[in-house]
Amino acid sequence: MVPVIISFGVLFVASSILALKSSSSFNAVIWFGILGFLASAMMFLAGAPDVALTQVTIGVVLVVLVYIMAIRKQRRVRLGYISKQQMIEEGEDGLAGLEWDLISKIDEKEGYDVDAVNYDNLREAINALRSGRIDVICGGITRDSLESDEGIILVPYLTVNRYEYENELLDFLEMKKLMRKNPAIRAVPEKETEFVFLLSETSRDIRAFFEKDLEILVHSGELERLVSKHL
Amino acid sequence: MDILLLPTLPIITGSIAIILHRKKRLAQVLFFLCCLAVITILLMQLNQEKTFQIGGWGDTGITVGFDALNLPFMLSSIIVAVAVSLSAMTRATYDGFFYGLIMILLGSLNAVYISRDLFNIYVTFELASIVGYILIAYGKKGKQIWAAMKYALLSSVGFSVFLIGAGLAYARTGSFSFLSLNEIGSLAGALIFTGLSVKSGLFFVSMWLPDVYDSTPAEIPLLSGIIIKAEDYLILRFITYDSFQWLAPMYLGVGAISAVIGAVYAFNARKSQRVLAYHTFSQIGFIVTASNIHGAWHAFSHSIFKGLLLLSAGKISERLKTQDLSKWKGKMTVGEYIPLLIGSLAIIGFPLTSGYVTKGGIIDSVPLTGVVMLTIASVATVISFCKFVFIPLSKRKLKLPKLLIMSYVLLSSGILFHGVIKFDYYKLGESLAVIGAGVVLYFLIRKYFRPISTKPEKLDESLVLFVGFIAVVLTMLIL
Amino acid sequence: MISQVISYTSFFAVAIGIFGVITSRNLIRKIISLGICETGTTLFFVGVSAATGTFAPVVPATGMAAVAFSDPVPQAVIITGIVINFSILCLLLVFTIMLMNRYHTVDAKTIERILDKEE
Amino acid sequence: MKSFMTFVLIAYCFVIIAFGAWDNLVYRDDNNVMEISERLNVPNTVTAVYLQSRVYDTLFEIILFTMVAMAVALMLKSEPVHEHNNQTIDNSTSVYGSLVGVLSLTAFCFVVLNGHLSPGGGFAGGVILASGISLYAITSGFSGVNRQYERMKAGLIEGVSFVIIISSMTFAAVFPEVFQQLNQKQSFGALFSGGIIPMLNVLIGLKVYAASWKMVGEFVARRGPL
Repeated sequence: MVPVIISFGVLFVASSILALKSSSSFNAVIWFGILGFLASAMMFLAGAPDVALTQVTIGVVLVVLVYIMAIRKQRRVRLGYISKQQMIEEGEDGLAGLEWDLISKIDEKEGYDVDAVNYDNLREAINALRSGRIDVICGGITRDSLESDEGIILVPYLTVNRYEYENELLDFLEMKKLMRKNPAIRAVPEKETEFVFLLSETSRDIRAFFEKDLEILVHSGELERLVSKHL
Repeated sequence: MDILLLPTLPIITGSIAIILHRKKRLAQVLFFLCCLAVITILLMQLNQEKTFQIGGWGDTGITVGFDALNLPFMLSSIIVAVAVSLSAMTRATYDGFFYGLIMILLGSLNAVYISRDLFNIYVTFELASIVGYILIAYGKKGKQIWAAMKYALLSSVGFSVFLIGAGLAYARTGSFSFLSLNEIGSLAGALIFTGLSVKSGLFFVSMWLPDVYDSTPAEIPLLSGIIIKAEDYLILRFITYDSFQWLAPMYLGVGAISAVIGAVYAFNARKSQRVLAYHTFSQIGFIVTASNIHGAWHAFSHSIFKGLLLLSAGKISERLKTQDLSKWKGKMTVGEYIPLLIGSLAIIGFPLTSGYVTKGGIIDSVPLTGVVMLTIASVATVISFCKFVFIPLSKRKLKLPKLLIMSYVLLSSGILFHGVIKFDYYKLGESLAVIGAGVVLYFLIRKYFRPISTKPEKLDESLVLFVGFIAVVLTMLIL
Repeated sequence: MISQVISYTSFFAVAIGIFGVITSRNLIRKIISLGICETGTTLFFVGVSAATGTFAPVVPATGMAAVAFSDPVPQAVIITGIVINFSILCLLLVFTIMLMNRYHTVDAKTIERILDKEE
Repeated sequence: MKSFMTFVLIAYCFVIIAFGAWDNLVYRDDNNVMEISERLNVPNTVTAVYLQSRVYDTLFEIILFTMVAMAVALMLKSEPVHEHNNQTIDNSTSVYGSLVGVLSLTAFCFVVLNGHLSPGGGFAGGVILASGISLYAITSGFSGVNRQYERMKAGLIEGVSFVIIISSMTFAAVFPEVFQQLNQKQSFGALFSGGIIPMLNVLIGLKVYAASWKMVGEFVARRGPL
């Protein structure tokens, strides 16, 4: 009897540590349910069937039910975007593009709820960001296209070249468009730059998730696949 | 057996009021009838000591009792509840549910006071604090919800620690009854003390308190004030048992430090409700330092004068739409100033008020180190209440609602009545010296007042402080 | 022996739970950690009840005596405890939903920063 | 840094408590299982303690649970209701869901009626019924089940039963012998033995079912069905 209870106890402590360390809240709830179940098994073995029954029904079934209701959507991310081909644009069935795919991947992982708002130009969007009306801006923004980054957090996700053409600085996408129109142009890479997401100061909490999830996407090769699909 | 009516009567009437919460008038009538009945039963118990085993079950059952230590607490909670509901009737925002909640709060607090059983205290106190969370979040503003959330998280952690202590006590003695508290051992005593201390209103452990006071409407802090007193009652009750005797120096130290630090925070604060919240830390420090029947009567007088101060200051800040004391200059009318003045005089221990009587009793009954610390705290109290007293008034006349005046009169008459019948000459010089020193110091150093950082009041920091407090108490245990 | 094993397991759970309440930033995580802590206390009471034996305290009809029954009192009281914990959990989740509707986040630090700014 | 400090503090407290608790957790020989069982004529002593000797605790617990259920409804009343309430209902899952609902009703009857004979009781039974019914509701349309609940005037019945429960519990706490006269002649282990305990079990079961169903319903209405 004692070895059985010791092994249940070890599992119980392990699952409580896993509930703390798990990557998403949903997993944490599942681990919490498992933990409650192990606890109730120990209670049953120790001669407390009444407590075990109450623990299973209230502590596991009802709690997990209520949690899942409550955590379905934890955070509403308000996304401001500037339409840009291949990056993010209004398609036939909702938004499409590389950045939209990335953001929906991240939201899927963290259980965010996205509200998308269209802005005509970057200045308007940045004003909205600074006043706290939106949390994230995307739409093919490069690091150099910003005048100042005061009150804004930059999250880079892709390194590309910047080109110079007829005394104008162009990013990768604009260059590509030009080349399609006029294949004679020769692309001269001027320096390296990065595509970024812009996050507001007040939504610092989603930054860590963005960076972590992007890293996971890079490691799993998902990002490369998406890039080759869209660009 | 009649003492069982003290909790059950308000609870049953409160439940009826909650079920019929659409009928506001009925709830108010039920509330006053119930208060009348409870006061009658309470006055019938005067000068009696009794214990009663519910159902006669011995160790497996629950024992309730009543003695001299209960009376001040139960009396103060019912007076404050009546004052709160008188003031609440001037507003349209409170429905029948609110009065039902106050009745249940009153019943569960009475249950805590008469209970002589560790687990029964857990259940009834948890009921009282849940009513507290609901009342704090009643306005549904973001700040209030956050304050309620902080309070709920902290006190749930505290209750877990308390339950471990209660379980250890049961494991050793085979009973949850207070009769066995002499043999439960020092570890269980330490855990029970620290687990409940979250709600006691002492500095370092109850850092949720300032947020509750400054975010809620004028009536709610009074109610959270009487919930705090329930825990102070338990502190005073436990110290009489052997397993808690070794904690006596701890009580003295923590109480005195809390009295001084609370007052220092208070005279540096700018917002009226925050000043009063920090003074709650300070006055609870007085009560815990004494830890005897004088402390109990100070808890009684503190409930009432702090209630008067919170109610009047809250009403003024709601009318002027700011809690900043410097913006009250020249805007306060005489009718609003008088209750504030009476409350301030009572809290600084002016002769002929209840604060003078009970503070004198406390100073007489503590050892010398305690006396020094408490005198410093009293001077600091005078400094910070000079901020309230020396505010220029406006000439305007303002008509206050009749019910509000009634509630002011109820509380002030409690203060003055207590102060006049127990008046004694021999503390007079001391009290006036403290007040004089405080006023002089106020005019000397008021240029240097700066609000102190509120970082210890953040959720994580207050939890760390609580764990640190447990660690300190446990260190005392092994030394 | 069984009593000791269960009690010490529950101490671990309480310690891990309090650690989680302090260190996690997400409010939902904090509430889950509180749940771990409370499960620990429940288990501790069962451990206390097992100190007198590990037979379920249900007396069989044939009336056999002298079996080491576990103690019914801690079991009965901790059933109360489980229900109270569930009620508090519901209340905390309601608060979380309301905060989430107001500030669009469940991150404790962020909410505190927003509240500081409001003043 | 902060988390390391917290870790050290908690580990320190843990070590002291773990060493100090050792001499408390000793084997005790005395317990009063037989005594309680004989006095009340009930086999399951946990239920006996829960509903007779410590019924004063349970009274407060019921009030707490009911009040939290009402407070959840009150607090969430002003919060926005979930907009997209068009739930897709699959016929076969709906059939399975109703099966689970009926099974949970059976389990409820067994657990509650046998609460004083075998492990179980009002709380476990009520929650079993509530989770079964909410599973049924999730699979086959929440709004319909909710409407059914309102049509049955469940709110009024709930209120009346609540008052009955608390008053009979208070009475049972103070005069434990009165109710035992009711069915003293029943044999040990019979379904209707043990004074007021079976009746309280049934009432508590229904009450807990109503309260937890209300809470789950509120959460679903605010967050949308799965």
